[in-house]
Amino acid sequence: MSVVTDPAATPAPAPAPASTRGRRLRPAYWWLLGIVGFIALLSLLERVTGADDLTSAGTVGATLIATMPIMLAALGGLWAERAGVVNIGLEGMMILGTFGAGFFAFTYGPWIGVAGSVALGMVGGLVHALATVVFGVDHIISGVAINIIALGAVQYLAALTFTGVEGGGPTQSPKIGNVPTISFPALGDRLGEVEDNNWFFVSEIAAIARALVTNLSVLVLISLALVVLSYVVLWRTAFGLRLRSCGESPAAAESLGVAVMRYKFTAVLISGGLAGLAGGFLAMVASSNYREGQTGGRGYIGLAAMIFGNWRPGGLLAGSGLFGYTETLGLRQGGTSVRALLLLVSLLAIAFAIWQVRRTNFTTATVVFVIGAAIGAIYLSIDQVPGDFTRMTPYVITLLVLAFASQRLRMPAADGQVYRKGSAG
Amino acid sequence: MSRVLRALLGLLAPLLALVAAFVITSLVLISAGDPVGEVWSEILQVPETRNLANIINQACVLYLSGLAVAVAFRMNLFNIGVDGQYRIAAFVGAVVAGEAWLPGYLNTALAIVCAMAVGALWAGIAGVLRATRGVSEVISTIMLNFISTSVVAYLLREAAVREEGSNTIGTKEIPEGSRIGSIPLAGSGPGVEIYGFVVLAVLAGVAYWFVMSRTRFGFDLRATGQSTTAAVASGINVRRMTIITMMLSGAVAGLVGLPILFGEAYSYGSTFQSGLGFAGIAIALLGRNNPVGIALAALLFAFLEEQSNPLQILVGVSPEIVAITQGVIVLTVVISYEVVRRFLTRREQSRVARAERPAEPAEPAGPAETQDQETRA
Amino acid sequence: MTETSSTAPGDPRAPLAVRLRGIGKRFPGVIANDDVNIDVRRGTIHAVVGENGAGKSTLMKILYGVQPPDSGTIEIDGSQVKLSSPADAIKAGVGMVFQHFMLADNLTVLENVVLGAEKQHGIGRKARAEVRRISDAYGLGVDPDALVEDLGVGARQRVEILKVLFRGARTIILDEPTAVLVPQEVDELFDNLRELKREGLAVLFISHKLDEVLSVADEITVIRRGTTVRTVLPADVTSRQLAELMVGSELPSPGVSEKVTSTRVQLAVTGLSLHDAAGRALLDDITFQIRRGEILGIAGVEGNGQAELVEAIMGMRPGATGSIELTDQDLAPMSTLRRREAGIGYIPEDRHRHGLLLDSPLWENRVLGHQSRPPSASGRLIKRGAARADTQRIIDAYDVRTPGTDVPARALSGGNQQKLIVGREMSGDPILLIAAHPTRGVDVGAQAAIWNHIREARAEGLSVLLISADLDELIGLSDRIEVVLRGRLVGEFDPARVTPQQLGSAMTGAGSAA
Amino acid sequence: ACGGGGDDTASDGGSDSDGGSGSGLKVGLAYDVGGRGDQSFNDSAAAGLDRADEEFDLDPQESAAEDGESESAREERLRTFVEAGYDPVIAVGFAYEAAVAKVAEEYPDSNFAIIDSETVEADNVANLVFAEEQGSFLVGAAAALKTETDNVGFIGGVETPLIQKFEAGYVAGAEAVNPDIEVQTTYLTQVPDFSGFADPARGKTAAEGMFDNGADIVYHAAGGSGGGVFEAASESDGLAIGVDSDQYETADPSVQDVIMTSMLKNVDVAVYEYLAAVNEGDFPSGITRYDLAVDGVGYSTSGGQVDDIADQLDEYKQQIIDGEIEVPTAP
Ligand SMILES: Nc1ncnc2c1ncn2[C@@H]1O[C@H](COP(=O)(O)OP(=O)(O)OP(=O)(O)O)[C@@H](O)[C@H]1O
Ligand SMILES: Nc1ncnc2c1ncn2[C@@H]1O[C@H](COP(=O)(O)OP(=O)(O)OP(=O)(O)O)[C@@H](O)[C@H]1O
Ligand SMILES: [Mg+2]
Ligand SMILES: [Mg+2]
Repeated sequence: MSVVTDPAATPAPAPAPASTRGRRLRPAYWWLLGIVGFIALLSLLERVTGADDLTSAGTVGATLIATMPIMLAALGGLWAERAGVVNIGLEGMMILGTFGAGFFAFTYGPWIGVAGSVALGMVGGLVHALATVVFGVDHIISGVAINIIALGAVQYLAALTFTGVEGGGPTQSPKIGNVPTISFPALGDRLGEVEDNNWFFVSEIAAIARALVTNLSVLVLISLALVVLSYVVLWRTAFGLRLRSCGESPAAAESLGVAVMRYKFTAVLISGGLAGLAGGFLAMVASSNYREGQTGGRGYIGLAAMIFGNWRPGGLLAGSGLFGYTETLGLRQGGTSVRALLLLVSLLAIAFAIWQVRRTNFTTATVVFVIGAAIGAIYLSIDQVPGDFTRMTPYVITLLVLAFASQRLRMPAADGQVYRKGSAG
Repeated sequence: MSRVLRALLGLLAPLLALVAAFVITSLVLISAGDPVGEVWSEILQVPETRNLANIINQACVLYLSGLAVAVAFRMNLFNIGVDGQYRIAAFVGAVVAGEAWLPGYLNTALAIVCAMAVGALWAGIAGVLRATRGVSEVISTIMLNFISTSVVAYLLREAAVREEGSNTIGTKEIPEGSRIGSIPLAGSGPGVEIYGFVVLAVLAGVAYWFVMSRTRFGFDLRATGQSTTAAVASGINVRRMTIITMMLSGAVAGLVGLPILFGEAYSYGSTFQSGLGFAGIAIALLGRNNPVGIALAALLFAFLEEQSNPLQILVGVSPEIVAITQGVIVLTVVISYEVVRRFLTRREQSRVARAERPAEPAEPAGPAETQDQETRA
Repeated sequence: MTETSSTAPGDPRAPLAVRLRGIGKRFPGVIANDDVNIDVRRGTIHAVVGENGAGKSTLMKILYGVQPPDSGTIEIDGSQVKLSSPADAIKAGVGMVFQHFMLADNLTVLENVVLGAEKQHGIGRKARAEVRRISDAYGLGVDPDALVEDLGVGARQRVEILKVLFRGARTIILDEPTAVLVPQEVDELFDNLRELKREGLAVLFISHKLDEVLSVADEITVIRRGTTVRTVLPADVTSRQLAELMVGSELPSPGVSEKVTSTRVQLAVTGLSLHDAAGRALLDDITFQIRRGEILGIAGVEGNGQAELVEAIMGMRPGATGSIELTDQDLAPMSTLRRREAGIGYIPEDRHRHGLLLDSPLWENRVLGHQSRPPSASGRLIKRGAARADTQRIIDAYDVRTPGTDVPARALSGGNQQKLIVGREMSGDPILLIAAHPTRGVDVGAQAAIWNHIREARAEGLSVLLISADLDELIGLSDRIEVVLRGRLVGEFDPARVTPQQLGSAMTGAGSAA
Repeated sequence: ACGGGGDDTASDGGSDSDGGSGSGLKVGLAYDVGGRGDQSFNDSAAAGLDRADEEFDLDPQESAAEDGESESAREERLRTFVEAGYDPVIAVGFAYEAAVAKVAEEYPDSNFAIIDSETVEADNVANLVFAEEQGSFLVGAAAALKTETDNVGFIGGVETPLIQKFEAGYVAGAEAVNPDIEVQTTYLTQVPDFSGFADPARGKTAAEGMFDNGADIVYHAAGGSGGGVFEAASESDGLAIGVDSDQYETADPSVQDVIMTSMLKNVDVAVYEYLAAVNEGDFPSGITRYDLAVDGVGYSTSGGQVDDIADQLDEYKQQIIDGEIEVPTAP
């Protein structure tokens, strides 16, 4: 099952030398530049449109909370797919994680709750690993089955454990404690003042900083650390090299004495644990109990964010961040904020069209220009985006970004392929 | 000889899976302290005619959903978006049928065509993005599911008629003459009927079989699914096939909601059944993209759903337990098929080997089998 | 080439590096190896030859621990070992370069090399230095930070060897390393091997090209139907005798074919150019004609535009400029399918990727590429019965060894898969056959059969565009040879007079065209 | 989702007596999605049943709907009750509208009640409906009276006509006090995505957005997502208004102080009164409207935060009862 772009189906124009050149430049540098540029763009947009919730501390804080579950799920996807196992069961493992957090945190306290969510996610990962790695089942089938089983099992277990418990019921756990949060109220207030001054760019930075020093859950820090850790382990250690080689060419890896099955198995277990933690985050930090249906498809979104991020930790962080951000905007002051985004999209489209003209790509240029102009017209003709449309923002934006960028994506070469031991040679 | 054996083994695999699912579910029940015996005797009892009708009706809907997923699967495209496609299509179908621009069954036909067209267009977005921009259809269809929710919600509110005092909204009711009559189930009283649409679903299945296995289009589709590179070399326009296949899948998805629409609900509203697209994925996988297999899978799922519904009332066990059964079946069916397939492949290989070395009669594959890495894997 | 090895071939004083005794390996229904006995001495190159499916690769995989033997013993450097995984073999000092490259495209050379051997020098700076050192010491010219996907076949081959050397292997297995190399690269490889040999390494070497074997090996072991037939010294045999040992009977003498080239031009390519996205020329103003009954050979180092040329003619690559005419019809507006219908047959370079549906039965593979033409189709429907019958015809005519038309293509060995493809592409009376490496990896018997089929069809007026890395094949089969270098045609040769060495230097741009 | 009653042997919910030993009145309760324990709408119905059970010693049985289930599944749930001898059968939620209509016709000798729908007309069906807009009007007025920023918020769980009734009443109430007041409104999801009733994370984000945008009181009609609204209020030093039951009593103690009041929709009363009548041998049918006049809806006072404006609210209440104020049912 090819989950991802088949290069043959779409002869990618991406030239090898260009990408090599890109690879040579320091990624950290690009990242910094990108982030700074993005913030500057938003603060400019804010000035132009008056949508001042775009970069408020509240938006940043809520974005962090909305981003983390998606990012952790995406990270789970990354571990599995880097080892060559497609994990569409992230959603199910996340569901298991929400229940794990609900049950263990309620019974033993928040930190055991965190551990419980990871453990239950790993149970899902274990099933997936057994099915795909040991029995060679198609990865998609196993993932879909896990989603069904996890949903049913959790509903069944919740009915069994939370029914009749004070504050709980068959569809929810009682309130559970949160892991500690970090706050520097004094610093936060100072930053708040800077934010209120409405200085171009500076206020935006202050808002971000303020969100980071106000009520920051330790679990957010842990999650962000996990992204860095994943990068280091996967790209800077021998273990990571072996694991990735299983996703690129398991036959080559095995021919060099790598225990392919063991690495794949481990990777899928870790994947399940991360997805479980994503569920745990949802139950403990984003809200404060387990609720049936709480994941709301975030596992799938995580998968999308991972693909969006080109199977790289930094990329998936950006993907889930974009998602969390646009979702937050829509939920908070969607009417005005999303309208401001319309302006941004419109201008970007027109810029893209002009660039296409210079590359003598006239059809694309025309189409994109017309779309951009139309969006611009919508921007001018309304002053509030209706609720139905603010809610679809994250999905539309994701589609748009992918439509423009996805030809550069490249998945692990052996991703999704069932590998049998002894296939080397 | 091989055909008979193959058929027998083909039956053996699902049987194995059912047994495994039975055992695992029972273990869960036992460890939770629930009454295993009562649960199974409730689920496994022969359904009453009324329930039988429900099972068939529900299976009809699930079948169409599975078929829609399978069309794309055959080309290695993963259409997670059937859910969004059928909802937006059912909505449009309901609006068209409710407006009744044409009389009687012409109206029905028009609505069906419109629903299929909308499903096709909606899925076509993912197809075009995949073919021209290389966007993975997995992501785009997930996104389109969410988007269709908002779009339908918005349009429904625009188009809705609301009965005084009701807390539901829905599209205009389809006039009597455009509804699809039900077929009374043989030997039962009034009210026990199955959707007339079942006939159309069966026809859709036959059409699926015919197109896939007998036509050039089906051949091209399957060939592309197996190997894009070989397809290109053989002269298949893969981009076009991608778009057409997604649209075809979407068109079938457009049918999913219609049995309910024309046979029972007569309008699209806030209580219209949801989530059918996701069930379709499991059913297509369980049915191995085979039209008869999908039908059996749909019947099995519908049977489990229907029979588990009263568990809460009669036995006091959460009916969610059957979701575990269903998931385990999906998983174990593949595992047992895999086991059986490996067995058959080994046989096949020994036959080939014998043909390749006519001078040297091959030894029976006795002890060597244990050395095969496949058995160890 | 005369033997100039420093170690006397089969020098009984040299210690044994590898001693295989009574190796047996059975797959379900197949005896891949049966009582195989081989001795390889230190400081020698030991060649293993045999037909397709004779069991050479299986034997090597056993020696490398990929597959466990059913019976027999393995001794390495005098001590008996049990190899249950490649890791064991690597520990015992064995390294292997597989028949199909074992490289991860998306990783760098360095990553590919250190994978699995990270303990030695880590994965960072030290490892990079070590890779450089080995590369320089053996003149491999490998850049540790290059992405493998950017490398050509020759460079990949050297990376594979580097992998083995990095692990400090003392015994090296090379399974058909020359199949994809041009003569110059082969010579370079052989120089490398001789260097290794001088350092006291033992090399096991598999090839279907018997001349090469005779030129480089110190000893040759022939395997037939899974069992060792005989070990000979290269000085004692001719390649014809070697072939007969492999096959176990006398080889049929190749039939003399008559040339019937007419003056009618069937394919005319004029000014064909193609650029990649970055604007580099992949094909640069290519002009040539093929007449009725003519075979035009294209010689060139892989990656110099052959694949693009084929794809442009087949219509699989958009963006090509210039004109392509087939019997005076302009092909430009035609899709690949229409071009096939117009009478082009196509034997692709990579049969697994472009030629077959591996999991589909043979008869469906017969339909592939012919889905719009009789006998496999009528109108929009596929005629299964007729397709099966015609598949059977191909199986009979081309001696495809298979139990029937319903087995999946995957179950056939490479040679038989190739014969099926040739049979398919020859059916429907094509006007033009584009044959890319039609006999790659195919044993001598099947090779001769495929050549014969091509010659017969030519006699009836078929034009052939032949692309091959096997210069003997090119010279033996073509009426004319064009050399392609960096997307341009740089010289035409008469096969009757040219030698492989001349061709080789034209291909690398070393000697200017004759 | 499974109703708690099913596990009566295992649970200590104290909802029902052991099967068969009661007064014999077999009552079936078919919940909407979420079932008993949802801390919201269904729980309210369950409370009514529990109270009736305590007083009349019934033999109740419960079952809950599943997300996105088919029409026939709902019908079958009702039929199963009837066939197993349960009479009456109470359907909780408008989703059962069509199912009750159909099954009631099939079993004319059994009795049914449906909550939140008045479209089913039959001799054996009682329609228990509420004037949510009236209750919402009062809490809207309360919010407008209490706000210091002239800016309040409303968060709906899922955008359905029923929840829009809450919105309409709330906005009308707020504007009755202060025509210039700003009312921010948001819905979390749309049908058929009912996760808006179960997603506290989204509820919290939406509420934070409103508080950041100047609101100081937010009313939620979002079921389980309301927990997030309370948390947001607590963190933003704002206030929140609960819904359906007195959430001051049921919510977590840590957020109790931010719950200014709750809009009461006394489903428990409706269920109880219906069962009481049945216990008397009387099977009511037709529409019973629970509005302000009969205290079927209202607002809660626990916590005492609205004591100071009680007079004004009671005045509005009287005007509504007298028909002087007509509260809109749609925004
Ligand atoms: N994994 C396997 N499973 C079953 N049979 C196998 C397997 N590998 C090889 N064989 C059988 O063993 C025989 C020997 O195969 P092997 O690959 O060793 O041949 P070879 O001599 O390397 O051929 P070639 O020259 O084409 O590379 C084949 O005919 C094949 O039928
Ligand atoms: N991993 C495997 N599993 C099952 N069968 C295998 C496997 N590997 C090889 N075979 C069988 O071994 C036979 C030969 O395979 P192989 O690819 O080695 O052929 P070949 O003649 O060497 O072809 P080529 O020259 O293209 O390498 C085939 O019949 C194939 O079915
Ligand atoms: Mg071989
Ligand atoms: Mg081989």
